[in-house]
Amino acid sequence: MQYTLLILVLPLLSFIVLGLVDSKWKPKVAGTIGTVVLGIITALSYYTAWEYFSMHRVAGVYEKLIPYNIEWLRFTEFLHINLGILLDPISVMMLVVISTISFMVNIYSLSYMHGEKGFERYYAFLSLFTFSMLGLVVATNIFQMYIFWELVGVSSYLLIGFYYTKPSAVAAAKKAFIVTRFADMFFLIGILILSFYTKTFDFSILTAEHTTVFAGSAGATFLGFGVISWAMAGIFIGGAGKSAMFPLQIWLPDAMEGPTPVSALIHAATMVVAGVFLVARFFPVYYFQTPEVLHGVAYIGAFTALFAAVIACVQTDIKRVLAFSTISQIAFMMVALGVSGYDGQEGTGYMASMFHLFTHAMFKALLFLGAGSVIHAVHSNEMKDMGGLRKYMPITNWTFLIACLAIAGIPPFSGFFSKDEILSASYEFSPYIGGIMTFAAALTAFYMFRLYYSIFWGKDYIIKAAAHGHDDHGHGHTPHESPFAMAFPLVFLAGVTCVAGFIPFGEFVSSTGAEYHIHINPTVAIMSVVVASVSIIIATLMYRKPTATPDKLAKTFSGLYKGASNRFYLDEVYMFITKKIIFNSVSRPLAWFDRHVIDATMDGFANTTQWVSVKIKGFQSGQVQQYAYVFLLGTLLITAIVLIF
Amino acid sequence: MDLLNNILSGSIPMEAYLGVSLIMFFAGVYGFLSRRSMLMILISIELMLNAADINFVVFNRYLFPGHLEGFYFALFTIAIAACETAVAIAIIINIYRNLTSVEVGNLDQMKE
Amino acid sequence: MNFLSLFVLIPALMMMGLFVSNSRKQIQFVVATGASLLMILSGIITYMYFIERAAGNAATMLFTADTVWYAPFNIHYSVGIDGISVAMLLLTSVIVFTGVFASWKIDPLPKEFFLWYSLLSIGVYGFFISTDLFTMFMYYEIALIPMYLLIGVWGSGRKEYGAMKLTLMLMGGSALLLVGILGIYYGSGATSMNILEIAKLHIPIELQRYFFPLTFMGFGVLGALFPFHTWSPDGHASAPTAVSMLHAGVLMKLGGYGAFRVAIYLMPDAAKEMSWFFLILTGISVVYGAFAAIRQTDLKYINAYSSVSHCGLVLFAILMLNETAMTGAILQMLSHGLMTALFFALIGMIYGRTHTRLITEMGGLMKILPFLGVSYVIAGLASLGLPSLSGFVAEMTIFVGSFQHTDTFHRVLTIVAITSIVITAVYILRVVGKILFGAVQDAHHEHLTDATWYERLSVVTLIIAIFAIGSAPFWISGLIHDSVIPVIGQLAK
Amino acid sequence: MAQQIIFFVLAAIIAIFSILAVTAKQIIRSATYLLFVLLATAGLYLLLGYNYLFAVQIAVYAGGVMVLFIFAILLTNRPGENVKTELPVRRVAAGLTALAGLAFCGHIIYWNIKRVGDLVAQSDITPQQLGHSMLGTDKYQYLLPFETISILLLACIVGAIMIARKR
Repeated sequence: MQYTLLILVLPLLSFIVLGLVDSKWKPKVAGTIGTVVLGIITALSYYTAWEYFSMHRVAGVYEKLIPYNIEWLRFTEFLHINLGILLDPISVMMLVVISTISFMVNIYSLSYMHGEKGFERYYAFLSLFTFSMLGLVVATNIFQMYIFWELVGVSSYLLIGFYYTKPSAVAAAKKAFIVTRFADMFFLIGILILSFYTKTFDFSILTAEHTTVFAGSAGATFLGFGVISWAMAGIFIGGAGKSAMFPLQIWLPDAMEGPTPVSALIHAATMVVAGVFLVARFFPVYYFQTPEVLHGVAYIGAFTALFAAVIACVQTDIKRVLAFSTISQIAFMMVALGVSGYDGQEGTGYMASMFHLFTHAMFKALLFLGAGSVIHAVHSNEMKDMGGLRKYMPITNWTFLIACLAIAGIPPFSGFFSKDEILSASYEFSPYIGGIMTFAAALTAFYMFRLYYSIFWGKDYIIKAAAHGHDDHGHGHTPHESPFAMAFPLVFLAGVTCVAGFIPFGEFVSSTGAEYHIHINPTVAIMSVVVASVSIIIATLMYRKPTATPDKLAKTFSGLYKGASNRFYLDEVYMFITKKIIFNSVSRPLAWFDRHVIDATMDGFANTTQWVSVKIKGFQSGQVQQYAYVFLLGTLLITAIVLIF
Repeated sequence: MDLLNNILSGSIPMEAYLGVSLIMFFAGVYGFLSRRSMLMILISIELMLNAADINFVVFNRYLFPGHLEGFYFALFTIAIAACETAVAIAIIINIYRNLTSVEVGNLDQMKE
Repeated sequence: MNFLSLFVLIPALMMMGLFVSNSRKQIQFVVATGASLLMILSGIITYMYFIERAAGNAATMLFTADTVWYAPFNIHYSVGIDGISVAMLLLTSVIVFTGVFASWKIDPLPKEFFLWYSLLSIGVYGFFISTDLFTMFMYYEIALIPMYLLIGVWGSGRKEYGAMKLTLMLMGGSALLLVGILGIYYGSGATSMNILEIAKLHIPIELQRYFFPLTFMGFGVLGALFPFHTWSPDGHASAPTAVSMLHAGVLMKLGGYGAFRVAIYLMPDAAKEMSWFFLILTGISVVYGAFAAIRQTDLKYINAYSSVSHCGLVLFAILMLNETAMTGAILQMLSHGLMTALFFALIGMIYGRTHTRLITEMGGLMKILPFLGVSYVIAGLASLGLPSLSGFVAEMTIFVGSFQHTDTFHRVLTIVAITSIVITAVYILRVVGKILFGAVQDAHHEHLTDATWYERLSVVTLIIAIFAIGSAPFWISGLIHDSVIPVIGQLAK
Repeated sequence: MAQQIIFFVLAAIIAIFSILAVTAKQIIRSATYLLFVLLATAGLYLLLGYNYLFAVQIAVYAGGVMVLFIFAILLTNRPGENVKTELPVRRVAAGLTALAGLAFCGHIIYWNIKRVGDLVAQSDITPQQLGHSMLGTDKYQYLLPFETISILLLACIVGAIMIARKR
């Protein structure tokens, strides 16, 4: 499967070409190049997937293929960074997801970003991102993954800060990068610890079922925990940073400052699931070596799922609602991994996680693109500026509804199947986690329909706009359906969302690689559907027509409401830590210390020398008599000494 | 009377000459250190040189009679003193032309 | 006459050419030709070095030559290069070349500026090619003196203060160094000052205990070792562009190179014994420099403190005393040299346009100066260790190498050093966000013009070099790795 | 007897006038006192039997040098200008130093009383003898210093003219 190299090379070339020509070509040319390249990649990825999954299984599992593996940088005899391509079920699945979404976003952006300054730059960055993300998923070793991990972070930074003249976008980009960078530091430390004990970076050695590389670390502990636990916890923190797990989730809502297609691609479908992918990649290590860390993953995931869902219920910016929903859904995947067993049916969680990753990517991208379409029409992110849009934007309305049903977990849409598996895996692990997850799922259904009704139903947008007197910046015109380039991806993704649930996913992807048959647990399934439906009905009652209920509820639970709408003040805590503690209490005194203590000491040496020399210079007064006087005194002194001794 | 007789009889002791030159020398030192006028300093230097001359001659006369080292030394010193005075006075007059003063206190520009 | 001496001769010829040239055109011709020749020469040397190694020549130093120039003290002019010197020569050539173009329109006194500049490069080149302790020291001093005049005359801000401080502190360092070198010479009882000769002998451990700290600190001052780093912010802030580039890019590397080649190579026992103390100091440098950089508002100060942090990492890795970390240290020298030169070049160019270096007074420059802006972002990304740029390769090699140390103390210290990558991101992004992005702060900045051809040439050369190391590290890391082995052998003795 | 009396008179003149010379307020007086000291010194030379030196002292010092002094004083002294008095501190310090030196040297001389030889009678030095030793090159003959002094004198004459001439 040598051609897979093209999947990596093409977007890189596209990035270089588009980046170098900058604005010398017409925007249209640049957009076409980017999109066509992505089209080719998508085709290649599908072909790869088809070829890979139609291969014969060896001993019941799909083989790991490594068509390329080139030594890039050698550290020691054992440790060297290779660049290569690893094809196994999850990486192939990711290839499909990334290329599909990326392709859709490219098409969508042709129209959405039309006429923006820096259109070529936008496409260049999109190519860079696609390249890095693809490189990340096909990584053959952990260091290659880290390399692309960083590249992904940078492309995310560049794309969030695409509107670089807008201070909030710049701040958001900076925040996103620094928070994930902070997490990456733990990732790196984890890699270092792991490689120190195992003497390898290679995934195929680390995650082999009966690997012996961990023998060297047996019994080695640091501060009471096994060293491998430390390593794997560090690696998980890296993943948690990218995947916005509590408490590192703060960057993701702000990242919505980027263009909406970017949010769909990076901050909903692909980059943010890198953390999940990372944990999945290391799943055997987590499971066999450090089960306690894996359980930690489950608990953090469960908490994040609930936490983000609660916040999502009260946000008013539609992109932020989606952002918190993303956090919550990724947490679902994390939980699924955390609760998963290894073999056979016990590996439900793993399979469910990957399945949910796949379906979520599709419907969440759809939601974001739909939201983009809405924003494009009304030029605002705020719910209060919207309403009754279903009349003007039928395609957007229907596709958005499909996505909402999918995320709420209503059959037969894809979200139902994957989420159901997650719930049943959670119940198997612990009823508490299962309960939390069910509640989070219910909240999901609620806030998604709150969102849906606020946008497409309720008071008519035109009336609202007139009432608010928002006629100034283009609100006066009637919103209209988006052009074809924007509508096509919506329809395509909606189609995928409708059918993806019926993919026999377990046959392709499972923890051991062996075939896995999905069994729908009827109790859990019925219960989750009921819960979701009830939530949807509540949301319908509350938000379909403007009622006073939401305000009343907000008043009743004013503490919770205020906390949630301020995201539980976590941002403030971070601001306090960074601004007050690090900036003002560490960095400033340090800078002061440097200037006034260390530097002053050095200057002090110089000043002392100068002072002494000025004093000595006084002797060289130029006065002959003084010289003579000193001379005479000296002579007398010497004479005296000679005389006395 | 006895003492006076003792002093006045016999030859003059060498220490007497040395004492005289000593007083002259240190009078010169005092002048050199205390006076501000350059001419006064020059006069003091003359005194010191003169004192040295006396010593040369006296040591020659008392310790090495028949030789002429000290004698010549004194002779040449007189010559050199004369040269030095001539040059010094030329300089002083020149300085006086520039600064209208002959005080050494004003002459510390050379240190900078 | 060994052809390595060309590295010293060409700048000398440049000086002669400058003496006879009258107009700015002629001066530019002379320096551009000279710098290009040096660049070509270092390319040839690299090629020849590879050929020679491929032919199986396993000597520690290649192309050696030896001439006695002061017999009473056995002082020789002896030259020779190994992979590390080759790498450093390449770095120097790139920076000398780009420095020439960065100061293409230097004013006033262009002739004198380039005269001193050439003298400075003589010192630097000479240091890297010589294998004789005393000759090495002499070239080191040659490199220091022009610095004072270059900063004092062509600098900006508090230039006299900065120049004086820099020169005095570095001179202080070299005083320690001289004691160290003499200690090595007499302690080993050698009959020549050639490093290779001395390496064969053994210096008693009691003496090493005295002279290792002296030598290491002597070089450490130049490598901005905490707490002797304070010359760096003031010196760099007041230096003219090309001098900042050459100084931060190459001269600071003399410290690391010297510590590696002299202090550790010749006194391995004391190095093993005392490394913990200096590791703590360098560890402080790394984190401390990064933290101090966060607070600064002057672009050059930010970069100077970031240099403290990055150069601290060089010494840190050298002291880890293992192959990988040392390779990483040399890589870091290259990488830091290139990117800091790029930074200083860009800062100089921005300053030349906006006439301010305070980040609070700039904003939105990306829109007005897209070329400089993009280059600045690339430099920033290199500095915070983006893969495919040189910083990543160097830092990762250092971290992986340091972490292979079997001692827990060293590994914990490595983790402390790793935290610097986050702090680096903070201050880099702060600067980028403030000066390049956002709204234009000053209406006068609206009419600034983007980079001219010579500025572009200088910037692009550096960026290409950064990319070359970052995306294809194997050739240069192999080059360095082979040459680290003798030192490791010395340590294992 | 007469010799002794003459010596003491001369000694008294030297002591008194040298002190007066350095303490007098007006320079012209100092110069006059100096002249007395120089003349008295010439007397001492005569007393020691060095007639030639006596002549030189009178001619060069009391004659030539003093004339120079008088000229210089007249050239640089503005009539009617008050002579500045010295700072007392300075005078005290100088005086103490001079006294200390005097004490030291006097101590040395006192300590060595009667350890040196007595005055031995000596024949007069004839001008012939002087001329031989001054212009010969043998042992105890001084042509070289003589010539050196002559060159020095020449240099001084040229130098003095160069320095003092008006530009």
